[in-house]
Amino acid sequence: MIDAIALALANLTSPAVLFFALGIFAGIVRSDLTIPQAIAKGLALYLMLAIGFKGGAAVAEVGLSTDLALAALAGVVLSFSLPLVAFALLRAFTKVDRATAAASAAHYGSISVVTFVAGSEFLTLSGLVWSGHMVAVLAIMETPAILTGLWLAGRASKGPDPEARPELVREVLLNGSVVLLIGAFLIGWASGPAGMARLDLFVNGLFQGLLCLFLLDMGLVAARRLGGARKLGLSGVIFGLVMPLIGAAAALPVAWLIGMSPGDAAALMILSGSASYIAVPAAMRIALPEADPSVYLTLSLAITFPFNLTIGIPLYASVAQAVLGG
Amino acid sequence: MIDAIALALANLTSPAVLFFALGIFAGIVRSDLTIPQAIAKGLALYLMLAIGFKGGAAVAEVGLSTDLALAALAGVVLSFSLPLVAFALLRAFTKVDRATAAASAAHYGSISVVTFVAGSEFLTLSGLVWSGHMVAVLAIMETPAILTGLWLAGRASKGPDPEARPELVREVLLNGSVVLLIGAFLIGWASGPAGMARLDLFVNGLFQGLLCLFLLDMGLVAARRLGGARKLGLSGVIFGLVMPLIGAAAALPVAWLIGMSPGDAAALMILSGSASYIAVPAAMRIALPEADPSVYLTLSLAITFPFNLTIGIPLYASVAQAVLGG
Amino acid sequence: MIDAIALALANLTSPAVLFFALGIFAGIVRSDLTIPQAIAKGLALYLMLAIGFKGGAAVAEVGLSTDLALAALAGVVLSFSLPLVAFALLRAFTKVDRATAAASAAHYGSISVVTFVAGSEFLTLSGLVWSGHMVAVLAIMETPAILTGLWLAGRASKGPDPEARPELVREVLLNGSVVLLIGAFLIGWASGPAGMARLDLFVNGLFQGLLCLFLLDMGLVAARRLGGARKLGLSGVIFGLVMPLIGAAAALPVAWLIGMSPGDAAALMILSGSASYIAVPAAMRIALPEADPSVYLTLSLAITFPFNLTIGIPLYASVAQAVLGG
Amino acid sequence: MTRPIRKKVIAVVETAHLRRLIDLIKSCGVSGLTVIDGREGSGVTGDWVRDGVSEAVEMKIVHAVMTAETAERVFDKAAVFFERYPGIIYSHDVEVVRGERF
Amino acid sequence: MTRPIRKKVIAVVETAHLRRLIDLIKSCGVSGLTVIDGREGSGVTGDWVRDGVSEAVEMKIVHAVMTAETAERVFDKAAVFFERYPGIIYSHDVEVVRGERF
Amino acid sequence: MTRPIRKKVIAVVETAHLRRLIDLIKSCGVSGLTVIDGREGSGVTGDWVRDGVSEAVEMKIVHAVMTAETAERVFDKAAVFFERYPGIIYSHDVEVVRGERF
Ligand SMILES: Nc1ncnc2c1ncn2[C@@H]1O[C@H](COP(=O)(O)O)[C@@H](O)[C@H]1O
Ligand SMILES: Nc1ncnc2c1ncn2[C@@H]1O[C@H](COP(=O)(O)O)[C@@H](O)[C@H]1O
Ligand SMILES: Nc1ncnc2c1ncn2[C@@H]1O[C@H](COP(=O)(O)O)[C@@H](O)[C@H]1O
Ligand code: NA
Ligand code: NA
Ligand code: NA
Repeated sequence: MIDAIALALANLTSPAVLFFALGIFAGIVRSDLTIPQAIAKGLALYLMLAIGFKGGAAVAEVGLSTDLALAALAGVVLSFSLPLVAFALLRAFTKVDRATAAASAAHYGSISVVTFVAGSEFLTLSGLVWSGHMVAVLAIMETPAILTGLWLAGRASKGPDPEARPELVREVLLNGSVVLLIGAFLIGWASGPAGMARLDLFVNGLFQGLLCLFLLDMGLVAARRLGGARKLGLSGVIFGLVMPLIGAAAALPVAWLIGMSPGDAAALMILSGSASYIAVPAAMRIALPEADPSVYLTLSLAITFPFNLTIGIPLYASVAQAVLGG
Repeated sequence: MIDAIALALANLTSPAVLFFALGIFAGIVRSDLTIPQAIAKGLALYLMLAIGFKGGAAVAEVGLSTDLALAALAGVVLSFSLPLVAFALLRAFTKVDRATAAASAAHYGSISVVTFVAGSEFLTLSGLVWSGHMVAVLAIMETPAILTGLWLAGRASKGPDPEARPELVREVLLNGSVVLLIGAFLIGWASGPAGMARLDLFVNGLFQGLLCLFLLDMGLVAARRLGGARKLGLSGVIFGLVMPLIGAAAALPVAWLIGMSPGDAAALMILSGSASYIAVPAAMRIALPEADPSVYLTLSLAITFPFNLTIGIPLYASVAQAVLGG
Repeated sequence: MIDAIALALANLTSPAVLFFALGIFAGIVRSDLTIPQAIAKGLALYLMLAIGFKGGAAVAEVGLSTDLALAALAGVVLSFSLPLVAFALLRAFTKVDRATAAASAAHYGSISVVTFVAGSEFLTLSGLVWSGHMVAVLAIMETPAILTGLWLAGRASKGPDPEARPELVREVLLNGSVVLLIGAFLIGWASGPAGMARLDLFVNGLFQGLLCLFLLDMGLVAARRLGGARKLGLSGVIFGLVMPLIGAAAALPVAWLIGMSPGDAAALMILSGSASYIAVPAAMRIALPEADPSVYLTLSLAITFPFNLTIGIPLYASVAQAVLGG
Repeated sequence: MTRPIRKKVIAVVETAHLRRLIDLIKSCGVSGLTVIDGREGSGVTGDWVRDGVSEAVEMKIVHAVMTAETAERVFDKAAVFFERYPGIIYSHDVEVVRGERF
Repeated sequence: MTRPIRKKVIAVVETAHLRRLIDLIKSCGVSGLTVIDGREGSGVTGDWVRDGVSEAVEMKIVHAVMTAETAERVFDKAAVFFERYPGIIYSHDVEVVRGERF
Repeated sequence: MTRPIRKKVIAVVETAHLRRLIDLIKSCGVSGLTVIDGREGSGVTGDWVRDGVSEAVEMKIVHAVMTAETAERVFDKAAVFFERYPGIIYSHDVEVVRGERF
C-alpha cells in the first residue's frame, strides 16, 4: 500500500506528467503557447515507431510464445465487448443520443497509444517487466471496438452511411497508427538486436524527452477540450472517470485466466482502461457523422486521458502487482 | 587578453556560429534554402524546454539561495530601465517616430532566448560556471521592458489601444515563451537529478545539434531582414551595435553590487545586452500597431543578434572574467 | 560471391530498408499514414546537414589530398556525360518527347542525397571505408547534369525559357541542398574533431533513426508515384532499372583510373547510379515546364530509388570490392 | 475586354470526407481543383482547430472553377452530401483566361 | 435554378489581432467562419513571410459567409478596426446551398 | 451603402514560378498581395500533393485585390505566362473598404 502511494507520487512528479500538467495550465490560462500541428503529428509518429520497434526487438530477443496468441485474443475480446458496457452506461446515465453514445462507446473499447506509451515507461521504471508482444496487442485492440460501435449505432434510425463504406473499411483495417505500429513491430522483430543496436539512441535515448514534448501538446489539447465538459454534464464526466476503471477491472480476470505476468496484466489493464483519440474518432467521423465529436473527444482527451495518466496507470500497476504478483 | 582573443576565435569557429553564418550567406545570395516554419518553431520550443529544464535541474542540485532573489531583482531593474536609455538614444540620433522608438526600446530591455542559449553554451565550454537560476532570471526579464515601452509610447498622441488590453495583458504575463521557460524550469527543479537522468540525452546530448539547425534558420531570417537596414540608416545600425554594449555594461556594476560570480555576471551581461525577437514583437504588434515592425525586427534580428552571437558573447565573458574573476 | 549475397541480405533486412518497404506497403494499400510535409523537409535538411558535417569532419581528421580534386573531376565528368547516354536510350527505346527525355536524362547525371546517405551507411556497416571528401563530390555532382539536360532540350523546338534564366542560374548554383551540403561540409572541416565531439550524438547517434523515418516517407511518396509507371510503359520501367546500372558501371573504370580505394569507388558508383529527386526536378520545372514531371519523378522516385536502395547499393559495393579490393 | 465567365465552387469539408467530396466533384466533369488546409473555424456543428492530435474534425477547403452547368450538377450532388456531413458549399461567377480549359 | 444569395466577407489580418477580429465578426451574428494560414504577402505596411521565428507579423485569412445585413454590420465595425491595424477586408456575393444556415 | 468595387485576381501557380508571377503582378502596380499554400490539386497537367520530398510541383495560390485597369494589365501579361506554365488565373468583383488603398 505504501509502495503504491510512493509509486503514484513518483508518477505525478515525473517530467512527462508534469509537462502534461504544464500544457493543461497553459491552455486554461489561455497562454499563446502552441505546438505546430506538424510537430505534434511528427511526435505521434515517432512514439508509435519507437514503441512498435522496441516491442518487436524485445520479441526478437525472447522469442515468441503462445502467450502472444492468448494476449491478442484477450485484447480482441475486451475491445469487442467493452463498448457494450460503455454504451449501456451512457444511455442509462447521460443524455447523449444513440449515435453519440455508440461512437463514444467505441472509443472505450479501443486504446490510446500515448497512454500505453506513458504506462509502459511507468512499468519499466517501477520494475514491472512487460513483454514486447503487448505492443502487438496494442495494435490489435485499436479497431475491433469500431465494429461494435457501428453495430450499436446501426440499430438507430440512421445507421452508418453505406457510401462511406470503402473509406471506413480502409480506416478500420489500414489506419495509419495500426500500420505504423504493426509495421515497426515487425521491423523491430526482423532486424533484432543488431537493428536495435543501431536505433538504440533514437528509440530509447530520446523517448522520454519527446514524450514530454508530446504530452505538453496533449495538455494544451486537453485543456482546449475542457470546455466541452460542461456540455457533458456531471454524469458524463463521471462516466469518463469510471469507465476506465471498469475497462481496467475487466482486464484483470482475463489476464489472470490466461496466466499473464503482473507486468503484462498491468499493460493489458492500461490498454483496456484507455480510450482512443486517433483511430476511432477518424472512423466515427466517416461512419457516424451525426454523432457529436465534441462529446467523444472531450471524454477521451479531456477526462479519461488525464485520469489515466495521473491516477489510472499507477493504480492499475499496483492492483496487478498486488493480485498477480509474487 | 590573449585568452580573450583565443576565446573569441573559438566562438567564431564553433559549429553553431558557423551555421548561423551559413544561413546569412544562403539568405544573402538568395538560395532557396528554407527551414519549414513548423520546424523552426519546434526547434525554438525545444531550446526553451531544454534550457529551462537544465536550469531547474541545476537548482535542484545546488539548492536555492538568496542569490536568485537578488539576480531576479537585478534583472527586473535592468529590464525596466534599459528601454529608457534606448528610447533616448533612438530619439536623439535616429529619425524613427515616437511609437517605433518606444517599441524598439522595449526590445532592448527584454532578452533573446537564443542569445542566452548560445551564450550559456559558450560559458560552459570556456569553463565559466553559471547558476541554473539564471534561467529564471531570463524568463523574468522577458516582460518588464514591455511596460516601459508602452509607458514611453503612451505619452505619444496615440497610445496603446485600450480595446486590445485583455490580449496584451495575456501576452505580457502568459506569452508562450515565458510559460514554457518557467514551466520547464519548475519541472526540472521538481523532478531533480532523477528527472535529469531520464532526459539527459534529450536536453544535453542533442542541444548543440539542434541549436545549429536553429541558428541556420536564424541566419536565413536575419539575412532576409538585412534589407531593412537601409531604412534604418547609418545611425540606426550604429544604435543596434552600441545598444547591446550599453546593456551589457549596465549589467556589470549591478552584478558586482550583488556579488555575482563571474559566470553569472557574464550571463546577466548577455541577457542585458540581448534584444527580444519573440515576446516583445508580439506584444508590440498588439499594443502599438503604429510602430513599424520592420524597424525593430531589423534591429533585433539582423543587427544586434548577429553582433552578440559573434562578438558580444565572448566580449562580455572576457570582461566579466577580467573584472570579477579571481 | 557468398559474401555479396550475405551483404545484400543484410541490407534488405536493415531497419532503414524495411521502413522504406513499410512506406511502400502503406502507400499501395492506401493507408492514411502520412508524414507532415514540414517533418519530411526537416528530415531531409537533417540528413544533408549531418552527412555534410560528417564528411567535413572526416576530412579535417585525415587532411586533404589531391584525391579530392581527382574525385571531384571524375564526378563532374560523370554528371556532365551520363545524361547523354540516358537521353539516347530514352529517345531510342521509349516514347517520351524530347523535352521530357532531356529533363529525365538530367536526373540521371545528378545524384540522390538519400541514396548516398543510405549507401554510405551500408558501406560503413560492411567495413568498406570511404573518404569524407566524397560528400563534397556528392554536392559537386548535383548540378552539372542540369546543364547537359538543358543543352539537350535546347535543340528541341522550344528551348529553356530565357525569362526564367535568373531563377534558373540561382537554382543551379545555389539550390538549398547544394548550399547546405557544401556549407555543412566546410563547417565540419573548420570545426574539426572538437566540433564533432559536440555534435556527435546529433549527427551520428540519431542518424539511423531519422533515416528510417525519412525512408518511411520516401516509401509513401514512391508508392504514390507508382501509378505513373503505367504511363512510362515497360520500356520506361526497364530504363529506370538499367540506367542506374549503366551509371554505376561507368563510374567503375573512372574510379580505377584515378586510383580510388574500393570504398570510394563504391561511393562514386552509388552517386553515379543514383538519380536526383530534389535539385533537378526544381530546375527542370523552371527551365523546361513542357517536360512532363510525372515521367521523371516516377522514374527517379518510384523505380530507380527503390532499385538502388535494395539491390543497387550492395551490388555496387560488391563489384567495387571484387574489382578494386585487395 | 470581356472574358469568359465560369463558376467557382468553394466547399469547406471535414478531412475525413475530403476524398469523397473530391470524387463527387470530379464525377461531375471538372477539369481541375485545388485543396487548401484550414487552420480553424466554427459552424453550426461546433468549433475546430488544426492541432495534429485529433485530425478527425479538421477542415479542408476545396476550390474548383467550372462551367455553370457543371456547377449545377455539383450543387445537386453536394446538397445531398452536406445534408449529412458538416461543411458548406457555395459558388460565384469568375472571369477566366483560357476559357476552353474549364 | 436560382439559389439564395449571401455575402462572403474576406479579411487578411495579423495573427496578433486575429482573435479580436473573430470576436468582432461573431458579434455581428454570423453562423460560422473559416480561417486559413497565409504564407507570404505584401501591402502598404510592408512585406511579411511565415518563418516561425517572428510570428508577430504573419497574416491569417478569415472567410465568412453571411447575409447582406450582417455583412453591413461587419463592414462598419471592421472599417474602424482596420484603420488602426494592418490588413484588408472585402466582400462579394455568393450563391449558397441550404440558405437558412447563414 | 454602396462601396467601391475592385477586382480580386486569383492565380494558382507552381512554387517554382511563384517569384516570377509575383514580380509580374507587382509590375502592373498592385498595392498588395497575399500568397497561401496549396495542399493538393489536379489539373490538365496532372495531380500534385504537398509532400516535402519533391517540392517542384507544389502549387501556391496568389490573391490580389486591385482596380479593374490593373487587373486588365495583369490578365494580359498572365495570359502569356500561363501559356507556358501550369496553373490558372481568374478574377471577380469585390466590394472593398478604404477603396483608396487599392
Ligand atoms: N458561414 C460560414 N462561413 C465560413 N465558413 C463556414 C461557415 N459556416 C461553416 N463554415 C465552415 O465549415 C465548417 C463546418 O460547418 P458546420 O457544418 O456549420 O459546422 C465550420 O467549422 C467552418 O470552418
Ligand atoms: N491589394 C491586396 N490584395 C491582397 N492582399 C493584400 C492587399 N493589400 C494587402 N494585402 C494583405 O494584407 C496584408 C496587410 O496589408 P497592409 O495593411 O496593406 O500592409 C498584406 O501583407 C497582404 O498580405
Ligand atoms: N478548374 C480548376 N479549378 C481549380 N483549380 C484548378 C483548376 N484547374 C487547375 N487548377 C489548379 O491549378 C493546378 C495546375 O493546373 P493545370 O495547369 O491545369 O495542370 C492544378 O493542379 C490545380 O491545383
Ligand atoms: Na480501452
Ligand atoms: Na536586453
Ligand atoms: Na547519377
